[in-house]
This record gives sequence, C-alpha cells and structure tokens, in this order.
Amino acid sequence: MIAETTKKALQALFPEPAAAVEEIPASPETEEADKAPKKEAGPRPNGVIERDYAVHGYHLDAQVAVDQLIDAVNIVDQNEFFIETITGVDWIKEGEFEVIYDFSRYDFEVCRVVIRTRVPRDNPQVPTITGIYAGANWHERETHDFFGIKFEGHPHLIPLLLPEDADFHPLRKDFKP
Amino acid sequence: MSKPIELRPDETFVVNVGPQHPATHGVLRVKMRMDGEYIVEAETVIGYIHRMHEKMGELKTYPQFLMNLSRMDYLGAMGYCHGHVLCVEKAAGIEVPERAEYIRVIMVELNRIASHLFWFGAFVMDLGGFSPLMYALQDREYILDMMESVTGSRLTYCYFRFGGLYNDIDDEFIAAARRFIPRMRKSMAKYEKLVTGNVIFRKRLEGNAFLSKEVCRKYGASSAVARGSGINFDVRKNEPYSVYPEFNFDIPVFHECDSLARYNVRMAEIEQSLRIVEQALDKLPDGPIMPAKAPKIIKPNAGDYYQAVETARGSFGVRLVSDGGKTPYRLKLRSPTYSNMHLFDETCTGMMIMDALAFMGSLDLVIPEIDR
Amino acid sequence: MSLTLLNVIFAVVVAIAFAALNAAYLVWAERRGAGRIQRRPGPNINGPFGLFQPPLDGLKLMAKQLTIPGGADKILFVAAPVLSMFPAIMSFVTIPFSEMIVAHNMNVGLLMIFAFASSGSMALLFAGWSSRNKYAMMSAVRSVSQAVAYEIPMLITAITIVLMTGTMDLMEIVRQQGPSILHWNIFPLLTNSHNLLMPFSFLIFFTCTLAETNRAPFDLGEAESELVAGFHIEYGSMGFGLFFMAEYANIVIGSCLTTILFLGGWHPPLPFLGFIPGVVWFLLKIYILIATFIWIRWTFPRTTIYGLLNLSWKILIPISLFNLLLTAGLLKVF
Amino acid sequence: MGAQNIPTINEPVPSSIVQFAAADKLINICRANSLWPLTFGIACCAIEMMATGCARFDMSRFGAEVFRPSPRQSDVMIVAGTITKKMMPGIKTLYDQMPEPKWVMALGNCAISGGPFAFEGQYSIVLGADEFLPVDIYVPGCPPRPEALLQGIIELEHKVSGWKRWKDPEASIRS
Repeated sequence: MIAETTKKALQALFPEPAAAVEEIPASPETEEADKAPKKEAGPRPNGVIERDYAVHGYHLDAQVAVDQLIDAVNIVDQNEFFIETITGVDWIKEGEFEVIYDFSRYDFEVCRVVIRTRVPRDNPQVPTITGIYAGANWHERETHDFFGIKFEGHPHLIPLLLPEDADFHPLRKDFKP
Repeated sequence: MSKPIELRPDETFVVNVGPQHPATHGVLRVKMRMDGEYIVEAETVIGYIHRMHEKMGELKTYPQFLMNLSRMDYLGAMGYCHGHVLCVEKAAGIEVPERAEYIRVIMVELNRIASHLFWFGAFVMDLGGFSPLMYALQDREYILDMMESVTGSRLTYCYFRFGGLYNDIDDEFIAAARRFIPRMRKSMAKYEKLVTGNVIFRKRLEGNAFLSKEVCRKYGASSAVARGSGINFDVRKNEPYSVYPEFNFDIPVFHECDSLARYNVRMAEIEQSLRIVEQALDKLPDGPIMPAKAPKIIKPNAGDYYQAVETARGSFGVRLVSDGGKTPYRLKLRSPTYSNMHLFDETCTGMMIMDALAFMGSLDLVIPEIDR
Repeated sequence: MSLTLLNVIFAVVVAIAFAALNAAYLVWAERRGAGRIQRRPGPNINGPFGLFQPPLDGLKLMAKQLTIPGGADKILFVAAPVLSMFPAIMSFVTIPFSEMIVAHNMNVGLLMIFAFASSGSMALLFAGWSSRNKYAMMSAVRSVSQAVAYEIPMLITAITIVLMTGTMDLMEIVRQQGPSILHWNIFPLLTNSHNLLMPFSFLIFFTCTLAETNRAPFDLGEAESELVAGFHIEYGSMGFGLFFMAEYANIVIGSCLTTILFLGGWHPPLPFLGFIPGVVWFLLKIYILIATFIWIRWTFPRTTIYGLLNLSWKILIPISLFNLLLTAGLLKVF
Repeated sequence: MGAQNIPTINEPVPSSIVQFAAADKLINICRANSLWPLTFGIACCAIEMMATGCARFDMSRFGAEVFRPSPRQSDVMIVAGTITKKMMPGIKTLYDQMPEPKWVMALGNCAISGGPFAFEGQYSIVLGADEFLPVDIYVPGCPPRPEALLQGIIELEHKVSGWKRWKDPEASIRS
C-alpha cells in the first residue's frame, strides 16, 4: 500500500525538480543511504529522495531551491495533501538555514512528504506559501520568531509566540539571552 | 486569514477576549472587531504561555527532556510522551518489549478518556451548564487514581522511558481498570440523557460553525475537528504505530461539519478507547517492561526523523534532527491544537460572539500546547 | 394617620428584612442545592450546615474596597445597584402572605408589581452603560431586549387572570381561587371560565419569570463564559452584593406572583388541610417554586440571545394572545 | 522586551480613623471564610485548581468555591502556572484591578520560582510570581495535589484571621 502511494506521489513530484533544474544530475542519491547520508556527503544536492518510512517516518524527501518552493508546494496542494507543519533548522556550520515543510494526506494510503529548502544565514528570505495554504500563516510566523527567516509576501509577519516587540530569535544556535 | 486588527472610526468596536477570560481555557487572547454582537473579524494572539519546549529540547539530553512533554499538554499527557518516546526509539534503534507497548497503549487510551471527559465538562460549562463538569471530573478522578498508582503523578506523567516503562502495572491496576470500563459505560449513558439529548444544547450546536473539508485541509486540522467534517483521519488507523493494529476499533466520523458533530465524535471516541483498553487488558502479554540491554546514554544516529501519533487533541508530530550527539540538534513539536486553533479566525467571522465561543470550546483547546 | 404611617414604616422594614434574609439564605440554598445536584457537600463547615456562610460573605463584601472605574459615569454607577434593589423590596409591600399578613393591600397591586419589575431592567441598563466596559455594555443591551421581550407574554398572561377574576387586587385574586386545588387558576375547572389552556399559561408565566429574573437558562445578561460577568463586571464589594441580592429578591417576587396568580396563594390544596395556617402553605409553595428555579439553573445549559428572543416573539406571545382571546370568549359564553 | 509600563498605585489604602479591634477581628474572620478566587488559570496547575473546586475535593466546603471571573469581585488571585514575560503585564493589571483587601497565592513551582522552566539561557518566563506581586502563600508541587491547594487555602485563612480552623496535629503529638 505504501509503495503504491509513494509511486503516485513520486510521479506527481519528480517532473518538478527534473524539469526546473536540469543541470542537476538526474540520478540523485536514490540508493539506500539511510544511515547518516548527510554527514559525509556534505551539502545535499537538490532533488527528491525516497526514504524508508520505517526508519525516518516519511516517504518522500524533496530538497528544492528557494525559487522552486512555490511550485513544489503547488504540486503537493494539487494532490490533496494537508499541511502538517513548517519549521526551521539552523545549520550554523554551513552558514545556512533550512526550512522544512511537512505534508501528509487524509487518507489510508499513507504518504508523508517533506519539502526542504536552504537559505543563507545572513539573508534568510523565503517566499510565503500562505497564498496556497492559509494554515501556513502561523507556522511561518513561528519560524520567523524562532529563526528570523523572512517570508516574503506574508501578510502579517509580527512575533506570534514571543512578545509583540521582541527582536531576538531564540532558536538560532548563536542566541544569547 | 488572520489579519491585523486596527481601531477604526466607524460603528464597530474592538473587544479583547482574553488573555484572562473564562471561555478561553487559559491564556489565549482573541482580538475581535464587533458590530453589536456580530464578529466582523478576529485575530488570535497566542504566546502568553510560551514555555520554550523546543529550546529546552535542544539544551537538554533526551531523558532530561521526557518531563517536558507532559507539561506541554497536561490533559492528555501520555499521548505526547508516547510520540516523543517512539520517535527517539526509532532514531536510536531501540527495541521495545511487547508488554511495554501494550501497557503504553492502555495508558494512552485511559488518558484519552480522561482528557475527553475534561473537555466534555469544560465544553458544557462554556455553554452555561455547570453540573456536567462535576460529573465528568468525578469519573476522571477514577482514571487519575488508577494512573497515579502506577505512574506516581496525577497529571504530568513521566512514565514512559526510552525502550520501555518506568514501572510495571500490577493486578490491582488491572482489576481497577476492569471495574472502570462498565462504570464508564454507565456514565456515558447518563451523559447522553443529560446533555446530548438536551434541546437547548442541540439547538446551540446544530449548524454552528460549518467547517468544510477544504478548510480543514488548508489548515491541517486533525482529531475531532477533521473527523466532525467527514474526514476519515486518525493516525492510529492511517499509519498504525505501536501495537494499535492488534486492536479492533472504529474511527467515529460525522459528516455534519458543525460543533455538534465534533462533540459527537469525541463522545464516540470515549467508547472506542474503552474498547481498546478492554482488548489490551485481555491480550496483555507477559514479559519484561524494559529491554534487556537498554542503552544508558541515548545517542540516535544522525538524520532527520518524524513520528506522528494520535493524541487526544489530534495528530501530534515530533521531528527530530539529530547530529549524533547527546542532545537533539533540533526538536520540533507539531502540536495539533496549533493548527486547529488557527482556523478559528477565518471561521468565526460573521458569527455571534456566543456561537463563536461555543465553537472555540468545540475545538478542545489546551493553550500551553498551542504555545509550547 | 400616624398609625397608618407607622404601619407603612413597619411594613417596609419587615419587607426589607424579609427580602434581605431571603436573598442571603437563598444564596446558601443555591450553593447547597448545587452541591446536592453535583454530588458534593457545598459550604458545610462554617456553622451548622454552613448556615453562617451568607453573613460571612455579606460582611466581607461590605468591608471590601469600593472601586469606581476611571471614566465611569459616577452617579449612575453608584445609583444602579440601589435602583435594582429598591423595586424588588417595594414589591414585597403588596404581596399577601396570608389573609392576615399583608403590608399594604391596594386594589392595583398587580399593576404596581409590574411597574416596579420593569424599572428593574433600567437598573441593569444603567449599570452596564455607566461601567465603561464593553462586556457590560453588551450585557446591558441584552438584558433590556430580554426584559422587553418577556414582559409582554408575562403581562398578557396576567391580563388573562385579571379577565377571569375581574380584579387587580392580589388578595381578591387569591380569595376567588377556592379552597381546593381544582379551584386554582392553574386548573380552572370550578371557576366561571373553564379554560383548560391555563396550565400552559402557567408554564408561560413561569418561563417569563425565569427570563425576567435573569436566571439560567436565560442568564444571558451575566453569561459568564461569554461576557465574563455581564453588567456587574465592574462592581466589586457591596455594589455587586446588591445586584446579587436583587436577583434573589426578584426570584422571591416572581415565585410569590406565580403562587398568587396560579397556585391559589395561601389556600391549602385540599379543604381538610385548612387547619394549617395559610402562610405556611404560601411559603411552602414559593419555596417549591424557588427550588425549581435552582434545579433548572444547575441542569440546563444557557440559550442564545436569538433563541431567547425567538422563543418569546414567535412562541410565547402568540400562545398567550390566543389564550387571552379564548378566555375572553369563554367568559362571554359561560 | 515584553514589559509595558503600567502605572501601579503604591500608596497605602487609607485605614479608618477610628478603629475597632473587635470589629476588625470579626471582619477578618469573615474575610478568611469567604475567599473568592479569581477564575484565572494559566497552565497545568489550573487543572488541579478546577479539580479542587469539583466534586471530590470540593473547595466550597470552606466557602471558597465562588470563582469570580471579574477581578473586581474576587479576593484571592491564585497564580496557577508559568508566568511568561508576555503575560506578566496582564497579570499585573488583573492584580491592580482587584479591590483591597486582596491576597495572592502562588500555586505550583512555576509560579514560585519558574520551576522546570528556569534554566540558563531561558528567554520567555518570569522567575516566580513574587518578582512583581506580593505573594502570601506558596503551594509547591508540579502540579500541587488538590489537597495541597486546600491546605494553602486553610493556611491563607490562618494568615488573614489569625485563627486556626483546626489545631496542628503535629503540635499536639509533640506536646
């Protein structure tokens, strides 16, 4: 059942990075490199990886460039996924923020999709997806609170969880209160 | 869509519902622009009980962080602990003995009943009926007593360990649980008579706050909010985890999309949880509750892990980004009420304040769980 | 002349004492009754059965700091609680507790009670308006629209009784209801109009009393989960205490009126029970009604404002109007 | 950060010119036995506060079950939960809105000292209610059991009136 869904979702998602970014090698690491692929491989090239659900808890892991994000989310939206959450990770050593979008389906054929994008730490700007998923509003505001990532085009990007006049981003690894 | 609320020089006025308001069940604030009794627009302001759980997740080691999960949602704490424990076990590759999983499921389901009972009482109190809260809390006390005898605390359990449990259940607990199930069924019949059949209650909730499937999807709603809108979604069934596939239970789904449907879903869920507990007690295997070689220091493999569980309030997710160290590199807690509450702003527009607050009650809010 | 004056002063003092005592101990009864319904003891430690609780609460409220919120209309703010208590007490003057016990009987007693009852809702409006609080304001508007809506069916039902008895004198109304339960206005089988719809009239009247006194399930004025505390949100200390007492005094008035109009006042239900004094029967009847009030409050959830107004304008007023016409017709025929 | 400047009244409330010791005693006993708490729950402890008000433990026996949602009508503020920097001005306002005499009870470890959320590098919480409120009674626990809250109420009664409802059992054992 899982394999079936994965295939379906893959067909929906694969054309997108392949068509948009042709210079990327067409065979991104699809081999079973589940055990710590990131550690040695360095920065991961953009592309879709099929993950082992039993190990990672999601099926598809798509890393996209910032300007492909809206297209990727649109594809997910057309496939009737719902938004689970948006979050960030501060990769301070690489000087980058990673923004992670989680999607899942109201369906018995489980398929969890993770879309991630990386932005430089000194100028973190990501387009907003509130136009596609209204529910992304708070998630983006929260990510802005914690990491200071700016979501361009967001209608109301003020602190949500922090006090209204807060100007600090506590989940950055170099945060000192 | 939540938009900022400003003062305007017209007939409307702005009311701050909260942060201290009896209907918000904690420190939630909703700025409402009102035209008489009608809400023109609303903006929810959260963060009044932001307790830095995600920051603590990064600073504390895995076992140290166990206590935070139960503070995050104090009504259905077990479910949240379950999600966290499962995620770390998956990441660190720890095997859990079968008996431990069964006991976990019993605990989670009992806690779910307790949480729903509390919600039931508080919801009826939002609508102005006081006595059901007392009855529901009295039933809840039985569950709390049972769980306290095993876990040692009434609300904020720290019972699950990586790989197993802190304490085994004894015959006394099993006997008490077996006594509790028929008692609870009897109480449910009483609630049915007292509340569900009440004309005023039904009139207030029928057709209140229509939530379409599309709105649920766009906001990522789960739990009874989604199931009351005809979405057949329950993580326990959709992506089975733990030993849930072993049990025979249904997902109650109602298609009316109103507050009464959400109420009905939760009340039906109590019965399903009772069924699960019954079956788990019957099937409870013997054996250890901790694995023979449980690691002293938890060091998951580097990578990105996600685990979703169905808590009393919906699909709770833990995203663990590990770099192989003793503490998580990033621990994201996806709280279900965060998404459920988010659709309040859009939905309550045009409603009367009393209907909006009834709708808010039907969302089953636990504010520290929204704010984390 | 001076004797009459003394009489009136004495009557007013007794009325105030009766109202205050009733209000205080009805709070106690309410708390104990709520406890009984909710499987808990209720206040039971201060004094036997917790009987010292009301004076303790009262003294505490009196000794609390008086606050007047900034920007409030001071005169109205201070006047409102007094205005709410005053009509409730004045109404006691005309209530006949038995054939002998009545402070001042007058031939338009019914009219006077209704006049005072409608001034009670003015107090709520003043309180909400002068508090400079949005919740209080909304609550005041709700209370007034509720009072207007429910006074109409209440008055129409009362007029039905007036038509049947031909008088507005409360004592006369009671006297006309004969010695047994079948002569009471609720079952007018043996009176001159044989209107079998009177039980419905009684229900309408009772419902209106619930609404007029702002009691659950019609307590929209002080809906705690919506408007925090309603019109008395800004009142602390005795201002709040007076509102509280006025509410209970109004309940007593409502029950008295229901008893007089429908349940035969001081008459025993069966003639051979006549050896028990009338006042006992009267008090028994009103306390049974008050117990029903308490019982309803702790059982039902609150209605909505539109549900409440719909009930009055679409159901209660047409039925009571029909009943009025029917009674008039029956009186003409028989 | 989140702190706003809310003016507080620091002048003492004027006491009456002529004082009657006996009347004061009586009034204090009245106050002690009708402590109306403010309906104000912040976090986990609020649930135990509700449980205390409900059937099994029943705060109403002591006349303390009248939870008033409006600060104008309440006597005790039970700070039940973690106080965040964002919430602090609100709590301060609520406290200022309560008429004298008023008492504050810090329920649970968070309200006493920040509890488990007080760690180095925290950015969000206030370390205890006594940072900005005059706390009368501290009830420790995470969360405290309902019995502990009842004990706190009885202790507060003792503090208000100087009169003990029950003799200390330990004292009688020792003597």
